[in-house]
Amino acid sequence: MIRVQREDFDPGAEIAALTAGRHDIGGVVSFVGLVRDRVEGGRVGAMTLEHYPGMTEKQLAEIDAEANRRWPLAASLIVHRYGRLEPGDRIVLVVTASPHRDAAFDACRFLIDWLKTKAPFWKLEETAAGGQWVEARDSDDRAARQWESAAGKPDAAE
Amino acid sequence: MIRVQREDFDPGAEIAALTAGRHDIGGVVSFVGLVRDRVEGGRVGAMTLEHYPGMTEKQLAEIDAEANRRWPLAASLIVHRYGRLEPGDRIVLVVTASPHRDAAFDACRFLIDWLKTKAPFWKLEETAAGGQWVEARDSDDRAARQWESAAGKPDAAE
Amino acid sequence: MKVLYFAWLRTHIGHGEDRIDLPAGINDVRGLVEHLRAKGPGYARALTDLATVRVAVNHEYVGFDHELKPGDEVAFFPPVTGG
Amino acid sequence: MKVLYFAWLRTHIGHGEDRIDLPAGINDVRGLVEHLRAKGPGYARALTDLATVRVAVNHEYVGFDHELKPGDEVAFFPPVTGG
Repeated sequence: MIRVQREDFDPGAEIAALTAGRHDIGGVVSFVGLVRDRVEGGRVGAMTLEHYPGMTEKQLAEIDAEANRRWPLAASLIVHRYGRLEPGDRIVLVVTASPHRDAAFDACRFLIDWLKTKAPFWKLEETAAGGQWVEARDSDDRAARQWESAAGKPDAAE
Repeated sequence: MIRVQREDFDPGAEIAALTAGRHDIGGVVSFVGLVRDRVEGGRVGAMTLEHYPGMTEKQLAEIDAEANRRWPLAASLIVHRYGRLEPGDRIVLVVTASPHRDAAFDACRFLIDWLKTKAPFWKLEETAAGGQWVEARDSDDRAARQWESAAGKPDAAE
Repeated sequence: MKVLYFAWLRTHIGHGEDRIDLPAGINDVRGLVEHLRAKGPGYARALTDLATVRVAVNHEYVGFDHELKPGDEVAFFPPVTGG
Repeated sequence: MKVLYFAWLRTHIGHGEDRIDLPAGINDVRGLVEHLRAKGPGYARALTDLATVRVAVNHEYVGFDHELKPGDEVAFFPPVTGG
């Protein structure tokens, strides 16, 4: 499941809803991304997250489907916000549930890594010098590339 | 931080409390372990989780300290329940927060892997044939062993 | 044909959307880029360094050699920075 | 000396705790195990296969060669299955 929204979300409520009434889930892994007040070398105030309505939903749904192809998930959820966000605010939530924890951990990490390089969002930071578009990070590209092999896991983590 | 308790916990409230007022956290990873109604080859009803009061707290605190030595965490939390639990109930919560998501993911997985082989808890499952002590799983031993090297990461996941 | 611009490409161009009739002889993204560059300095600046520009057609990532059809929705934007 | 048993070791022995004065000549965990085995069939059964038994002294994991001191809290239990 995926959702793109301006409003905040409640990670605990989302986790509870995803697992409610299910007795076949052994582990639930969640990732919450938050706005930091400093990035490489400077402090930032708020930011505005722009996105491409339509393409965002399509890309997130494809990433979610890919995770479900690669791992035996009982449930998965991506929630991504857009609009103006302040330091400490939640940006993104990824939740994966599986009978065994390995699949839940791997799938959750895959989803956030892929989302970071595929979902059409752009951060405009409010700095003392005015608005500044955040540049994509090489480390995010590297993180995403390690999942490019067709198999579930990127390396010998088994 | 660690807690051992009979009562249930609220993952969302724990995540929120751990990150409240912090603007230096970029990612929060959580793992929630749940009671499944089936294990290798059979259905189970409720279970009772026995533990060793005193040693449990000491071992969890040591594992938590080790994670904080290995990774630059902004915050970490382990909550483990004991007593009678039914299918679908929460057993354990691990939360890790860090400026960058890699450290939070690795530390969370390390904590649950190590906890599973070091924290003195034992599961007594209620089956049709009566109470049955759950046997330790080889896969848990393997998962824990991959973290035995002194360095943070078990393999080439960078 | 709808052409969309996001993030700093939109800032340089000054607006986020154009309606364009594909001129005769243009049949791929690269051709459209050259057509747009000629529309003014903002376009030229936004589309100078294609190494930093991503393209989507009908919500899917494509390369600059992707063939265009009338009615396609084409979007130009920088590498994404969400999550 | 306090000696504790958990999970199926406790079930076999029939209770979870003994107070024991360390007999002369016993100075490590292995010696204590032999002393306990002689206390009855429940003890003998619980402590038959030491490959499935873990030992903690004062809340820390130790090996069977670990030296014991008066006042130590010793615990015997199976491999853990929490989480």
